[in-house]
Amino acid sequence: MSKNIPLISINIQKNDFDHGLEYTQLKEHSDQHGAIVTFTGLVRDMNLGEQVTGLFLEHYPGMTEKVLQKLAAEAAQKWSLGAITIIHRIGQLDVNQQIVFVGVTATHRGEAFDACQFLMDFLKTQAPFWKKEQRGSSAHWLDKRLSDEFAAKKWKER
Amino acid sequence: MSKNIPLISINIQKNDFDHGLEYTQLKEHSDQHGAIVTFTGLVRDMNLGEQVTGLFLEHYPGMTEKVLQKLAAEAAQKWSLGAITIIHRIGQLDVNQQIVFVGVTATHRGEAFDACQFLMDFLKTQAPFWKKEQRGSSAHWLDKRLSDEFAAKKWKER
Amino acid sequence: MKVLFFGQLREQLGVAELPLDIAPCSVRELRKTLSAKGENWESFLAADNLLVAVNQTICDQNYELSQDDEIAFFPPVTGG
Amino acid sequence: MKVLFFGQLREQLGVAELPLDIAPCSVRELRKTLSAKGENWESFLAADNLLVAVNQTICDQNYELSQDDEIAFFPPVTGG
Repeated sequence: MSKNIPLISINIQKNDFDHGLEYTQLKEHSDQHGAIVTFTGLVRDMNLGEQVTGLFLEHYPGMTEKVLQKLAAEAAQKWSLGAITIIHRIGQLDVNQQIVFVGVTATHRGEAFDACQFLMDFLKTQAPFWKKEQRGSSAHWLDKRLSDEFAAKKWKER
Repeated sequence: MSKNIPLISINIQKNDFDHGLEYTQLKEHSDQHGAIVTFTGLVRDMNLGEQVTGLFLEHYPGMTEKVLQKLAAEAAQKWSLGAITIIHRIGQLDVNQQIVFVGVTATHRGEAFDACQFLMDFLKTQAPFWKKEQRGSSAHWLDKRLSDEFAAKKWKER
Repeated sequence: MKVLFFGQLREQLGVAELPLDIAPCSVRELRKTLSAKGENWESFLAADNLLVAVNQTICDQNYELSQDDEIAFFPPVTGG
Repeated sequence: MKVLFFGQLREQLGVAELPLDIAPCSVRELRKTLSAKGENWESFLAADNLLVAVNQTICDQNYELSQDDEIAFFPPVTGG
């Protein structure tokens, strides 16, 4: 299987992103790629049974980009992809706002689904972001979820 | 796990769809749902090493909607989903045009990825659509792909 | 009964829809009856991978048809 | 050397960045040195799940640090 080098775009930003625009850009690089899979993560209004009013996202500038570039390069090695877009927001976010976007194009859908899920699973466990959740008048740093660890580990058993 | 009844939207149409609009509608029903996964299938410019110039899509009106409704209901049984959107185009399509859209929202990303991929795997093997591909001056009805059969069978082993 | 044909099969037979006035029978018997319509019909309807739906639900050859049923024959699906 | 702290750890220590002028040592030794800065420091830096990155790459306690290294301590990541 030929492994063309995909177009990789990675952005860490305070501003919101335009999902439609990101999709359009992926589609424009998809003449040979019949499948586009996107994942978007939003701020939920509930967590652990409590009302969430907002989220603060901190990261390690420099390292974040390095980790995401490495993950994208790994995905490009494992699957034949046309384009990879990763966007992660930082700073203060409100409920239902977009946090993260991962979009992938591939020739066949299995590759697009796998690559997108792989990127999300490892972004969750390796990229240096930290979430502080606001619930009413108090704020709590989130703990890592064991299910995220398991999701990432599954890729090593494949 | 509570299985709320998700908002299900299914459309078979000649006209193109607006990916951004479909995403926005999914997002609007996502207060409790932190994850949105979308799949889009496009007309590829190459197939089996030959240049593709277009695609004609025929379906079995009535049965198609029935099958897709049943698949959506099955997905809603298996996972806790907020919304399911399925759009499939019919008629004459050009290279790089959108053919199919499946979008799903869920509380966690694993469910959203699984449900979206489940819907696509069974849409491919159960929904009565037939593709006739135009390559230069000739046209060929496509054969089913064995990899699609395998993808659908994998769900039964889970 | 109303018999429908789709995709490549519709094209090969040159028929999309065929009204039929025959006695209730199984899908297998209907297939035999239709095969007698000519050489084309015989070979196309003999295809191993041919699917059949009755009233828009996939079923097998043993299904017993009624007078009001809508029967559809078609090749494996290739959408998505 | 430059030592960085992130997330909950940064907040608990009340420090985001700490310039250090010490002799080259291992990450384990640096952690011991920092722990001596007070009770807070000792308990927070003793956490089992604390991660360390040197020059923006995760590494283990045995890593031998050089004078120009950027070292970061942080809790498990929770982005996405």
